[in-house]
Amino acid sequence: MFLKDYISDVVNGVSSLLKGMRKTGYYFTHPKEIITEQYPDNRATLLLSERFKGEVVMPHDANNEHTCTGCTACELACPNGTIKVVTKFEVSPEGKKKKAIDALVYRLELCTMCNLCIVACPSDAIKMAPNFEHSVFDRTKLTKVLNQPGSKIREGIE
Amino acid sequence: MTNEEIKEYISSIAPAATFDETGEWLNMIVESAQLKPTMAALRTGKMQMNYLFCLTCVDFKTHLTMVYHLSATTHRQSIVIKANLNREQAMIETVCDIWRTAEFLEREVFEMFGVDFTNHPDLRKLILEEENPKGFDEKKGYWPLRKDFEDPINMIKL
Amino acid sequence: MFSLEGITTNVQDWLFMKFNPTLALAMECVIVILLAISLFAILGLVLVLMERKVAAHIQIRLGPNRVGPGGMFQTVADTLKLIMKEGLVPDLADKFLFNLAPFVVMMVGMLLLAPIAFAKNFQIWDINIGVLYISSVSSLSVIGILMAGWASNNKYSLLGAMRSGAQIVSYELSAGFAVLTIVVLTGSLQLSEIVNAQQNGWWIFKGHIPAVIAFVLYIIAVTAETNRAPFDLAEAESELTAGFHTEYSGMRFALFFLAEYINIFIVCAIGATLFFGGWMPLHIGNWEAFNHIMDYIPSSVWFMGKTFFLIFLIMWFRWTFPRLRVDQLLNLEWKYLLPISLFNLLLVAVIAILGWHF
Amino acid sequence: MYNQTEIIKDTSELGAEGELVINMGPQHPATHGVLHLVVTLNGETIKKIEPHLGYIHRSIEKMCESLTYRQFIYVTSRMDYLSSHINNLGCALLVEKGMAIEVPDRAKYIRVILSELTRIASHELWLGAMAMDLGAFTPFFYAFREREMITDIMEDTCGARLTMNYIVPGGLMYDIHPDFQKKVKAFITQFKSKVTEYEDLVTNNVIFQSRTKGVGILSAEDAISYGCTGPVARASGVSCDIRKLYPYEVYDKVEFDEVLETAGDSFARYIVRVKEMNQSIRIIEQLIDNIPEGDFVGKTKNVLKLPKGEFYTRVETARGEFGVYIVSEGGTTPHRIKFRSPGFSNLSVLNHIAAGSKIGDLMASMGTLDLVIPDIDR
Repeated sequence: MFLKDYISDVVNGVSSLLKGMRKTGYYFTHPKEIITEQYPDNRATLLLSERFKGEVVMPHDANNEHTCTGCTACELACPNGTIKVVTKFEVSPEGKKKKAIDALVYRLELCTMCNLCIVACPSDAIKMAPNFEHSVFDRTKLTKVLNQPGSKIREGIE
Repeated sequence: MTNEEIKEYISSIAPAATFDETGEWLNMIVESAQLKPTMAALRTGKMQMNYLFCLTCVDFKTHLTMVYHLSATTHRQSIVIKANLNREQAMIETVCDIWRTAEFLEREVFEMFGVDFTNHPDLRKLILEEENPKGFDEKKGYWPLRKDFEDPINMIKL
Repeated sequence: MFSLEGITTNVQDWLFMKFNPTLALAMECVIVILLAISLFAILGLVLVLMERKVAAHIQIRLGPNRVGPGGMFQTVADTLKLIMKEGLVPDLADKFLFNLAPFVVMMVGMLLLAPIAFAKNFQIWDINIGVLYISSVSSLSVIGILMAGWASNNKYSLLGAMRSGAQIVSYELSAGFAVLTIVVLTGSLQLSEIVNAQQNGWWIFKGHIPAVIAFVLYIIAVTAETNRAPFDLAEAESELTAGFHTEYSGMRFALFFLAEYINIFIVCAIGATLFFGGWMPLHIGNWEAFNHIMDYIPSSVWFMGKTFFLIFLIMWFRWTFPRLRVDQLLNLEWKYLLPISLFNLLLVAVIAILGWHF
Repeated sequence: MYNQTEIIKDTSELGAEGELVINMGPQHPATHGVLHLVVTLNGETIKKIEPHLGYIHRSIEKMCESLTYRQFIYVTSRMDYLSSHINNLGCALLVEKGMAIEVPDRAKYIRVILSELTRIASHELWLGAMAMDLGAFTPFFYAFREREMITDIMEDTCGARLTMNYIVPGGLMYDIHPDFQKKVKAFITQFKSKVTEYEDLVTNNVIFQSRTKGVGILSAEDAISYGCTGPVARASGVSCDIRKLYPYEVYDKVEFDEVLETAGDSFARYIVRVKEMNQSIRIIEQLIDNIPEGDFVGKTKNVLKLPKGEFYTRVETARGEFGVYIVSEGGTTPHRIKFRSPGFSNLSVLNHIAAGSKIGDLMASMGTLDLVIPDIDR
């Protein structure tokens, strides 16, 4: 009886090991199963989801106009103080004073990509862009001004 | 078991206990000196509260409150036990001989709130460093989760 | 036909013709040492790359493919990096033993090369107790590992070394018994005779089931002896970080690393010699044409092919199985492998006496 | 050359009974993350394990006291990063309960599907890492292949692969990706065809079984007393699945089994998690075709203020019962917030189950507790 158990132990053990080896052997002989992405080489074909939260950007149209009114909703919504809105008063040709942004300072090194600023924005002035290659050698480069120089607010946006 | 029965039962153990039924579960406030016998009775008596699922402390600026969330795996009734503590000399008896999980939870409360658990087998800091940071006022105590805790280096106010 | 045998004879003849016998012998020694060292270097490079490629393909990865075509020069780059790295010695380490240990381990590998027949009549030293020599020298490697573990003055290293000591000493037994089965079948301890005895068929085919069992036992035991997964308890990455070579860095680490692969090569070479006929080509019964074609493949290719097949097998084990626990490891040896190998030896003795083998 | 005195001086520090104290971590291959265990050994046998925590302590509870009820949800992704979606869900549920916010059915369904996908992803990662702890490197890559499909689904819909922050009080941040259902179904097919691989490679492997069976045994009483939850407690036969006991969202509408084992050893904990993945697939299959049309977010006020009082919610994360306890003074920020993290209680049991076993067993015990260090340190 003891001998029978002993032999069945050995046989079962060895067969379970062979099953595992069959599985790894299968993958060894089937190079088609390889899932490696050759990252820096496949930049051209690398597809990120359009929703991927990489960094906050401010879209500008062809006339270098954006839709940010400088309402600071994003600044208030941000949990880490990533966004700082610097406003100025523009004088329109009619002589009316109007609030506008001077600079929308965005500090990428503090950002946690939580998307709360984008949800808070009433005029869809900022959005998340699917970029992920953010590494720089100088930390100050991570502090960005989102509105392009010379840009102004699009007509009709309040 | 209805709330009334529980109240009746608890009143028989701790006559000084007061009840509060506004929340989701039955809340009960006991004297800090009465806590240990009450807890022991809840664990062993007809309640059989064998599962301590949350143990924490709340700083109400005037006093500290120990909060114990108890439940039972048999009848699944949850109750909340509270005990008010003096801020200057926060002391309460340990419950870690009743529920083993309290050992770590009490160590956490000890370092975060400065509550001294008497008869605790191994009351040391668990998460923070053994020694308080340099230049810190030793008399005030280094208890980060208290409301008057100030740390000009690591805490940034937005 | 290209033959290593011809080259060695020519070189020897030329040396003895030009110089007096003593000088010629000394020069032969130098040549052999240089060849052995260069073999070590090449084997290290090839085997490390092979391991990484095998692992990668089993793990549905590509493996190194950036340095050189298909990553061929990856290990060269790694070696350069290791040479340039600072070799740290811990403050409280036993400096002498710490520096000595990697060399002891390497030395064992070098000594073991001596009796291996790489091709027909291409052997450094055809000693008449070859098998005995191999099993006695190979057990020396445990000294180097113990030395490293003790001298590092690191608790992980010490634990790893102690594990390794227990492991190698016990697995020596079943490796020895597995080798003995072939010795019983052949009736000689000399490796060249063992190879010659397999002219009309390899022992794994000729020796019936006992030879197959002996082969399986041998592979398991040598996997343990070379500290390879699933028996890599001496290193046990997830338990002891790196076991006995935790404190080693730079070139000293590289020597340990190299020694591991050299040891694999040697045990597989011996395995191929004993069970698969060494450099003997595959001959099947009376198929004259087939046998003739097989003879055309150089004997060194046969030897290397068999050895690398066994090396692949050991690598396959490593990337499939979990690691054993230290007491289970000893259980496996003393409760399973040793009784089976003893029984197997008995069986082989009966077969050999009755002449049942082919 | 041979400096004898130095070495003897060192061994004399080990203690009279030949005890050996080794520091496992904070950088150690088996303590995934920065867990620091001070292990007292006697030879290969473990005498005592003492965890030293705090290497990744960020005082999230203190941070949350200065964040509003919309903002504090994202921080909880950084606690148990492997089930970040479920953590977010727990916090959102508390705010919704406290303020009586109606959540549309569509949001509920999607939340549950994503929760279960998160659970599978977490268990897949655990399976690979656990096999790696025991010395088998290859299952790690096979498990990650399937997990990668889930993270791709998450990336499409939530915009992030790990720290999703897809939930807002009242529903979801935005609607699911149009391809969501198709991709989830593709994942289910792939998962079902590949799950046998784990059986061949890990579950039925004789070495794996001998490494885990009878190792790190935790009795049901001890599991309750130590506050263990999740697969750890369920492997000891303690019924503690919050999804069954206190159903939230649409868990009362779907059929699934609470996986219970009785052995309480490492192998039982392994089996519970593997079976749980199948149950999660079952839940997703029931919901994926029935996501109702409608809004994905309910109507909420602009500024959220929790009424004065105390609130507690619990959800079942991949590691066990995650509780959120908030004391509110009626303002826009919580007065005190406490996260009852499952990993903290599960860690406290480590000394109990691993003392007396071998070093190799510690890896099996610790691996099957499935510790996530940021969840423990908070």
